[in-house]
Amino acid sequence: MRTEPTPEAIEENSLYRAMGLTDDEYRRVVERLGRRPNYVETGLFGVLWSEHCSYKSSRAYLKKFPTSGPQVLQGPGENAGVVDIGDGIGIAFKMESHNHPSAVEPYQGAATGVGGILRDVFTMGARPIAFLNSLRFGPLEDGHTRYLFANVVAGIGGYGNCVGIPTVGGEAVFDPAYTHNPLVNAMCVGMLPADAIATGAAKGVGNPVFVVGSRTGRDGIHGATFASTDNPKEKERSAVQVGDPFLGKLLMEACLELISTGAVVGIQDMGAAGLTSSSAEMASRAGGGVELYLDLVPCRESGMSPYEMMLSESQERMLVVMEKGQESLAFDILHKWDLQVEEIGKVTDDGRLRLLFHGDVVADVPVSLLVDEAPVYQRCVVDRYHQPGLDVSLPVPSSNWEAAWLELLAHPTIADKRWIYQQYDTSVRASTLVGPGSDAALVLVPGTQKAVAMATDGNGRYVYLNPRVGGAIAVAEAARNVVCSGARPLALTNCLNFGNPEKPAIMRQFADAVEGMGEASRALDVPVVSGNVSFYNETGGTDIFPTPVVGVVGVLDALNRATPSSFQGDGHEVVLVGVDERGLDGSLYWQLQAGKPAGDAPYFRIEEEVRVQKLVQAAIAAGYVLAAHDVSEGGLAVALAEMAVGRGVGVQAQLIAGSPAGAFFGEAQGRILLEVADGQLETLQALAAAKEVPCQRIGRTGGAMVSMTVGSTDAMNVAVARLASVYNATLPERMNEPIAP
Amino acid sequence: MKWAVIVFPGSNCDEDAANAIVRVTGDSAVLVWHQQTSLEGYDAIVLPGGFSYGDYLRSGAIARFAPIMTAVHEQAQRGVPILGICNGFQVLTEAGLLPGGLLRNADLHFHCKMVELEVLNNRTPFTSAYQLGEIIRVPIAHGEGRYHADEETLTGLKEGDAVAFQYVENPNGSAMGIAGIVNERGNVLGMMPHPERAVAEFMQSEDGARLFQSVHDYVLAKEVSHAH
Amino acid sequence: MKEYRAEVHVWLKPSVFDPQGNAVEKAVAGLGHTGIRGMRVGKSMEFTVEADSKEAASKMVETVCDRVLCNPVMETYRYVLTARDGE
Amino acid sequence: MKEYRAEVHVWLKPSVFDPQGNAVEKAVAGLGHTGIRGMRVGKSMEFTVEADSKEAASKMVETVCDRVLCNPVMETYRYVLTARDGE
Ligand SMILES: Nc1ncnc2c1ncn2[C@@H]1O[C@H](COP(=O)(O)OP(=O)(O)O)[C@@H](O)[C@H]1O
Ligand SMILES: [Mg+2]
Repeated sequence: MRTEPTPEAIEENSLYRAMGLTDDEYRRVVERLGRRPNYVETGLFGVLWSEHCSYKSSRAYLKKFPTSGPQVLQGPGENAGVVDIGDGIGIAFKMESHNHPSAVEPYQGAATGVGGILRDVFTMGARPIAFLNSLRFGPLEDGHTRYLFANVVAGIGGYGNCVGIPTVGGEAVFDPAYTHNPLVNAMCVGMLPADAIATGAAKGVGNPVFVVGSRTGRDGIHGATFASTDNPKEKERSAVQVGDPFLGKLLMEACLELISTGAVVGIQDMGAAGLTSSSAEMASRAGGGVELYLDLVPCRESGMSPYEMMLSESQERMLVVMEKGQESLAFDILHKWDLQVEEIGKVTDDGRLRLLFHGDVVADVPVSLLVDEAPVYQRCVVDRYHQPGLDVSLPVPSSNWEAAWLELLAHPTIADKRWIYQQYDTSVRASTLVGPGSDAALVLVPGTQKAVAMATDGNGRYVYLNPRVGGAIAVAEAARNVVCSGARPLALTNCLNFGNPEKPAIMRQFADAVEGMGEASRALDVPVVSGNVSFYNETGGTDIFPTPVVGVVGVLDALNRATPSSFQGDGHEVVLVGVDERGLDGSLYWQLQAGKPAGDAPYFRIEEEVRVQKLVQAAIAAGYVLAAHDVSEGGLAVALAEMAVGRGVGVQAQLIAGSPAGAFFGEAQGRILLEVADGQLETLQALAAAKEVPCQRIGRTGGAMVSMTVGSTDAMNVAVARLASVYNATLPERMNEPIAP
Repeated sequence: MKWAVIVFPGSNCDEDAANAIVRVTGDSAVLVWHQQTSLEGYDAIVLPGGFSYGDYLRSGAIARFAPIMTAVHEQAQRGVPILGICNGFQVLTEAGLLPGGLLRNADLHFHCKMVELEVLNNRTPFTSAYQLGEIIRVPIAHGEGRYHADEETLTGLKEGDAVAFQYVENPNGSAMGIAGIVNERGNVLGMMPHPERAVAEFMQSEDGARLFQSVHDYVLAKEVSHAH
Repeated sequence: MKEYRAEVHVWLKPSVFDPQGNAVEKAVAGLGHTGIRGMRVGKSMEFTVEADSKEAASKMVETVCDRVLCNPVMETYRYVLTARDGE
Repeated sequence: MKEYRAEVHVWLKPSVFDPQGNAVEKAVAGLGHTGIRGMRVGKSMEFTVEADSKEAASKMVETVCDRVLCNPVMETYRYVLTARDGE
């Protein structure tokens, strides 16, 4: 075995730097430890104090999120959050990013991202019931972007389809801001008995600690540290792994079976920083310690050093603490599933992470120093965010409205997403009530009359233009989509994808976006129960749009209130709920006109948003809403077209005079289109008046055309079939062109 | 009657199949672990969809060696109805219980969507509740469903009336648009589409229900005729 | 016992359409590499065989290929066997 | 212009876990074929190259491998090039 540098050499030659520690951080370790850390110990601090594991730049801000409420069974801090949907059922869910690995190996990067989030959810003792994914890429004209996109989608499907969990929703946005830094965020939702949440605490002195699943190899050593750098060469070194969905599926079944025995004290998946983070975090949650005998770790390669074992990021492994005396359960169940299981240590009460190898103590450090005392940075923040869109001058808009309409419908961000989701198994488990293609997905809860609703949203352009408002919109829009499906939003998870936190302007984006998200989640009563931060999404000094992605989970209490997002038939009233605001700030229309995002974030008032969502919930509960769809990217014209193409039902809409462009394509928030049966208009209007929500009848469904008229002069009138063909053609056509790896 | 649904490591439509059977026929459906060696006492056997052994190497290639497969062969010999769905179909071809094989879809993409099938043979234990030539709607969800066989085999299938279901619009490049075939004796059916995902209104189609009903009726009729 | 290294290559039979080969050929052409044609994509397996002799090792490889690694309905294979420490 | 036949083999780097190889090795062992170890599953590509010389052909193959056939983040390759009509 290669000899490792001595503690003295580590200090003298600043070797800790390559292991992820700054000079200050190293000094702090030495001071708190009262001695120089050895090589293994330095490695432990390097990964646990990395941005990825310690949230050192973001922790101070994340505290501002509301995280509690009567519906919350488990807030942030565990592997996933859990909400109560009644009937004794809890829903566990979390979202996670896999941006950097996906940029260098899109198929495996995306696949292992799905595998990781899956483990986070079943670790809670929850049976996974659905996946969602939120994707950002550059424009599809670029062959390399097509390669990334095609392989990310294939990788998500490759893992999710194999483990037999339906992928029921998500989003995909294409903008030059993401050309060099695609975003791949995966969300998993699971179901469990509300009183049987498994947690990741290593409790009970003397209890045995097991490593189960795959053997440990030399994969991805330093993945967590390298994820937190902007150097693409270094990102590459975060050695990509090959996902093993087959093993992932067996591990899921085995762990759920094991947890159901009641003999599991604590369980945690080994994600970033593998054995190091799982053992230290489990000990920290219990306020105790853990002792590991590394000779016992099943290794795939011979001659692995303690350092390598502790930092390996080999996939599909879990750390499990069992009740003493129940060891045989672990062996029986894991062997039945043909999986590796080994007892490698025990729980202690001395608050230390102690590692032994060949009888020697190779590391012995306080858990609290590793986990709880990780540095927290008040990174430098600019005082005020300079809103870049306010400087953009706009070309004179053309009044060829129909051309602009079709251009928006053909934009990959708006266009039909079947090319993506037909590659996902959306109906396995035979519980998908509403899969992709609607505002939110609905998954049945067996044995009840309920369904779980879920949607992801997050418009980076809005956040870039105005981080605070944009952050709030991300939350509002995801909740609004859940409301449109007929459900009641309960709580959210998120992935905060940002640029380099060492830049004061980026930290301002972050601070403001988090502030706005917190405000909206408080006002809408959707607390934050889990989440993830991904910084350093920059290449060559250019950062992505700040992109918080929000995943909202809700409950549909009565199945007959499931509400589609497309028009159901002819001769129905079409109503616009919410203010008739016509500003074009932040719209995709303006971006296409100006070549870059323009103006402020769209119009958004949180009080109005809350009232609109409450009204639509009440109207759906009353039973006279036939379809509901929110107005989002592309504005009212795109929303009407989307409602029309679903089942090929036309619509004639008439709006009062005033800014036709804004009426057609403005993206003011807090607006929902409803289709109501003939004769129900007055009832809805009365309800809206009582709840102080503007509500105007704008037209009727029927015919083969979608027409929109503003005042008496400006009009668009296009056949539903034409709109559909434009809307449906984009992704298949673009993706038919050759890819460039 | 009693159905067996085989569970291989990596099967993931086993419970869906069992639930569909119970829902449609009211029969009992037992999940049978791949390590078992006997299928005595079961009136019908289902090899469900999923990714047995990860579908590594070739889909179904490793599952065919599972201990339970010896029993599946025995029951096939005895004329027990055996239904392979998706991965189950792949296992049956790899095991030699059905001719041909299934390759990666011609466009290399996994496809999950509702498709239309034409019933080309309604004189099997699996299809008697359908009309000949009827168009039914059943979802597919597979990446390797392109049916392949040599010319001679294909001619044999055609002449032997062994093609039970044909895609109305071929989604994967299958030879002769084959979606499902039966063996010569008619008691082994393999199909790529998922009838267990088309047995309730919310699933957008209930056309799959009659497949399970057909098997149920067939087994009961046989029991009656034996009793006489 | 001696050690051999086996390298097995499994290809779709020439009569079987190989969409992967097609896709890769398209991607290669798309990048401007003309002059590359007839792309076929197959699988390779590399493993160590322990056997008394090269003949015994060959036999093992063939058995494993025929039983597991290759499906003769649509595939063919060939293999190379080399002694680990020179025979 | 001459014609060459290229055979490229792409493998996961030794440090990268190969789930396929692992599963296949287990299956093979389960069938009673002891003595087969270290199974790795990779990809093979076979194609025709048109070039002026063997050197030029080699260069083309390498470029295509680096750019398309192999992702150096986790894979390595090797290839064999043979002249079609004897050089
Ligand atoms: N990456 C994806 N994976 C799965 N489903 C997707 C994906 N992208 C979009 N979809 C689905 O396509 C539909 C349209 O998406 P989107 O335009 O983002 O909806 P909305 O504007 O209501 O948020 C939704 O049902 C969504 O779930
Ligand atoms: Mg929507």
